[in-house]
Amino acid sequence: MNEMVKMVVVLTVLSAAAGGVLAAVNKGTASQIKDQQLRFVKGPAIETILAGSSINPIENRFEIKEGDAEKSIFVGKFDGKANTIAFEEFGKGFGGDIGVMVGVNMDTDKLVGTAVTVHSETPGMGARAKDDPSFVSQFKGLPVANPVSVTKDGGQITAISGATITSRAVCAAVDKAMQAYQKMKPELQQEIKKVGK
Amino acid sequence: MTIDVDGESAQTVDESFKKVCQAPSLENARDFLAGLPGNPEFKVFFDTEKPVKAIVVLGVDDDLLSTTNQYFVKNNIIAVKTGIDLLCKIVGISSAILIVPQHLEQVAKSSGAIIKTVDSEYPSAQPELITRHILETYEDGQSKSKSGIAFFSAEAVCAIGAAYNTGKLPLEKTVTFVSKDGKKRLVSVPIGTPLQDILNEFNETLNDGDRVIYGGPMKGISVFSTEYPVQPDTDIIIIQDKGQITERNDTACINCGECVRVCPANIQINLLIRFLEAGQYEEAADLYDLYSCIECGFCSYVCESRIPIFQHIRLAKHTLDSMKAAEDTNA
Amino acid sequence: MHSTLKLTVSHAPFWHNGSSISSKSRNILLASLLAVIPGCYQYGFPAVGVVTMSIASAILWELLINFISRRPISVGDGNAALIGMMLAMMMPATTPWWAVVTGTFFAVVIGKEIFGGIGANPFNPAVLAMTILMLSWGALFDFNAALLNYSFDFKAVYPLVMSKSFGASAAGSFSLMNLLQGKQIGGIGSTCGIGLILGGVYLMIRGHIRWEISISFLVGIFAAALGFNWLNPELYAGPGFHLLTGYTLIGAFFLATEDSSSPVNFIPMLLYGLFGGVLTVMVRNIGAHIDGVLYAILIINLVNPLLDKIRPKAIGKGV
Amino acid sequence: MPKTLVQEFTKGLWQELPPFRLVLGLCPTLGVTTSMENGLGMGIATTFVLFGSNILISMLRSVIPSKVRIACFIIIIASFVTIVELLMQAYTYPLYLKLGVFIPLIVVNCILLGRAEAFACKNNVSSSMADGLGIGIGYTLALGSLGAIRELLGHGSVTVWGHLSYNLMSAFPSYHPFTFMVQAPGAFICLGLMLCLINAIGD
Repeated sequence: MNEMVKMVVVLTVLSAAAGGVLAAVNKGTASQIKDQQLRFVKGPAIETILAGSSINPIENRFEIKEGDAEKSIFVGKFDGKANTIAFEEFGKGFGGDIGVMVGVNMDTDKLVGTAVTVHSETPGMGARAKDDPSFVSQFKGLPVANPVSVTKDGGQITAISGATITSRAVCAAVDKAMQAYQKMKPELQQEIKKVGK
Repeated sequence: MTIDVDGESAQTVDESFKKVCQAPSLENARDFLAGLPGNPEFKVFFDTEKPVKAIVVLGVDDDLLSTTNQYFVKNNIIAVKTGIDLLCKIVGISSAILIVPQHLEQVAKSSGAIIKTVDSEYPSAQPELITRHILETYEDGQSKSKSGIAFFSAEAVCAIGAAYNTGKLPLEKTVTFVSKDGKKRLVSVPIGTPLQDILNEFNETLNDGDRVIYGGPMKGISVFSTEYPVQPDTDIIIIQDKGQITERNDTACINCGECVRVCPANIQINLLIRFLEAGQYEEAADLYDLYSCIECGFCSYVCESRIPIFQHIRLAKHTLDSMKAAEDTNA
Repeated sequence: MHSTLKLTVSHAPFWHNGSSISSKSRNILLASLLAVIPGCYQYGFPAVGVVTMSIASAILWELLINFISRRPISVGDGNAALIGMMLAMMMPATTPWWAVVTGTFFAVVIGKEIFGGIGANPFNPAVLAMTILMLSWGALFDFNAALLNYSFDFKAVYPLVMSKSFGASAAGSFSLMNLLQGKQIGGIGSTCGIGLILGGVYLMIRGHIRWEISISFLVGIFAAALGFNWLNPELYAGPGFHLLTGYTLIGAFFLATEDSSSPVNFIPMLLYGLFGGVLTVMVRNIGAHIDGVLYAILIINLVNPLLDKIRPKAIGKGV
Repeated sequence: MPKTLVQEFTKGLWQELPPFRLVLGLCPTLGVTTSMENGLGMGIATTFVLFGSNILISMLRSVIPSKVRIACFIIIIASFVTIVELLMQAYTYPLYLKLGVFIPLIVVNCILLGRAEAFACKNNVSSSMADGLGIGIGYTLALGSLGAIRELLGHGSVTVWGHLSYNLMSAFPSYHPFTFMVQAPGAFICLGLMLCLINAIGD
């Protein structure tokens, strides 16, 4: 009986202590981890879109509530004006969600660039959406007011050969981003002023 | 042809045997007749656990080149009949089964026994295969002595008949002698004759490195001295020149599968041999059918790696048997 | 006199049918020459170089490993030379020397000796080595690129690439007669259909390879190709094309029949070959790789121990 | 015969070199050693966990009831692994991405439980510390060397944390990277050959 009690006590104390320590470590590293994730997962995409920004877009980011989800908005500053933002949207691809980072110039309401962040498409087929810049560069300069789609669906984007589903998914993500941008625009203008200072 | 070694009749008259001839019985057969030509075995009749259900007389020979038993069926079917009748009487079984090759079926019919024929191709005349294929009574992978069937060679049966009828113990063993040039001669020699006497008779000379085999080419044993005597079960003596001997070696099994395809007992020899080479005899017996082997020697004959498979199998059985015997005495 | 006579004492049986590993190796090497000589004629001196390099390095690797592991020298049985020959037969004539030497290292040392030498290898050593080489240096073993500098009086495109990329119509542009005569590009000893078939038939008659495996392998390819062709005649080439291209014939007669990695009983042998043939066509038609023979053989090698469980009951065991 | 602290430490470097001598912890050994950097990173992470868990288990060895000792060991090891995982995410994110699932799998690495069961729960804190450190460093070196060989043969060059690289192609310009070595079957063959070599050298 005595041993039984000891077992229970030791295990409980040990588990509680472990839980406590882990919680502390988790709390202590949370912001750093978030930072790292943004830098290494979304960083490359943001850098291609907001290349030449005079401020670091990852450090100069803010969060906006859109519907239920909270969105991270990355801000780029060009020619002394913080007028370009980038944020991520998702589309349903062949092998799961495809993350697309979309950059918008707030002055002209035109896309400044798009880049794929995460995907699980077939290597050599759908994966070219990320590896081959000629596909995503088609989005550059399109106005946010017009919806985008692949030529097969009567749109203006030439799909990656052999990867129509992936191409559609990217288009859908960009489309979503455009709509979200239009919805969020007033809020964005509020927030971006703070960054511009 | 008869080789008369001592210059006088080799047949001796044993007074005490003469007495029991009046009343032939299993007991006196066991006591007096064990060393007859053809090596009759009477022990099986005294095994209380496995009563003998049938007597099988082999008018066939269990090794290549050997013709002793066929010779008796062909030339002396009367003596075979006499022997069978007598044997049946003392054992108390109504009739025996006589196994002959197909070409002797007509001759054998006059013996009055139940005739069964076997293929003349080796190794179908092995007692184990006869029990399985001809008599269809094979049981539990046991050896022939435990299956309730008593085997006698045709020669032994003739000798038994002759012994009781004449009161003399026959000692003349019929042997096929194969000389170096491959010539086969059927000779009759007294049991116990040393090899040298036979060699002298045929003007055969031996050199260093030659091989003398007692028994057939597949199952016999090679002897080390010319003094080696003729045994009751020596059906054949083969002299091989040094140059005719195939070398054996211990390269690994290459899994060609020839042995598996020739094995009359369906043993997976390619798997079995790996255990035997490693000395894992118990696994070999439990998992890879070691005791199904009927010891025909075919696997070694066809082995591409020239592994002495047959010898491995004999060694394994011998080792296991002696282990079992040791356990029994300890227990 | 009697006492000094030394007789040979040994154990039964005292006869042997005369077969041996070295005679088997010799015969298979001889049969393979029927395909290798036309190949050498077609590709000239580099092909001879690859063949000799491959055989020589295979023997040297075996010698080296015999020496390192302090075991008796086993090159005399001809198995190393045979492995070298098989490997060379699959290679294009332009294979560089270091790739050949690496190949024979993987075949002899990793494929065979590490498992305990002859008879212990779970895979066909030559196939294993060739697969490793192809995985590592795809460009060297892409026959179209490798044999670019040759000019032939026939279409110098690897037939399987054509059928893979352009479907059955492209495959139809190869005449079966040409393919059979070896008028196609490919490995040194794997293109000449007539030579391979003659060699295979010779070996089957002599009993050095098992006809059950070879024939069922070919039947498997034929049946599977026929099935695919029936399903979609525009996409999938017919059985004749599959039988005469790539490594099919060398696979059926020389690779799948390797003793140590193939079954020994009748039904398993048939299943083994059949499975290999069907897999080959499946890899070619719906897989990512151009030729499926090597992968199919590796897979059936793996399945072999399982197949060998199908066996007749030994006498005296059960019913 | 009690061993000195130095002996406890050095035994992990040769006599009980984890993947080769103890033949433990082979899953990460085969999985992550596609490059020297990955191997070393995994080794260091394991060393940290091993060091920490050995100390803690040794400290608590009189408290832990023997019936639930495995559960207690697992709690301790798992906590350290989670800490390492979080720290790696926070400070060496690219390495964390490359090692991926193998970091949480440190929990089931036999070396950790093996050392806890065979050593830490029977010895005092200082020798457990030396043992954990020695075994860990041995593991790191083994993984690093295996990774280095595979990377060198498979890529033709070795890169560690962006610099300190050796390029085989500069010495042998015609060397063609042997990509098989960085693929999964290459790991088995390379590990097998190294085991062979280490056994040949012996003690």
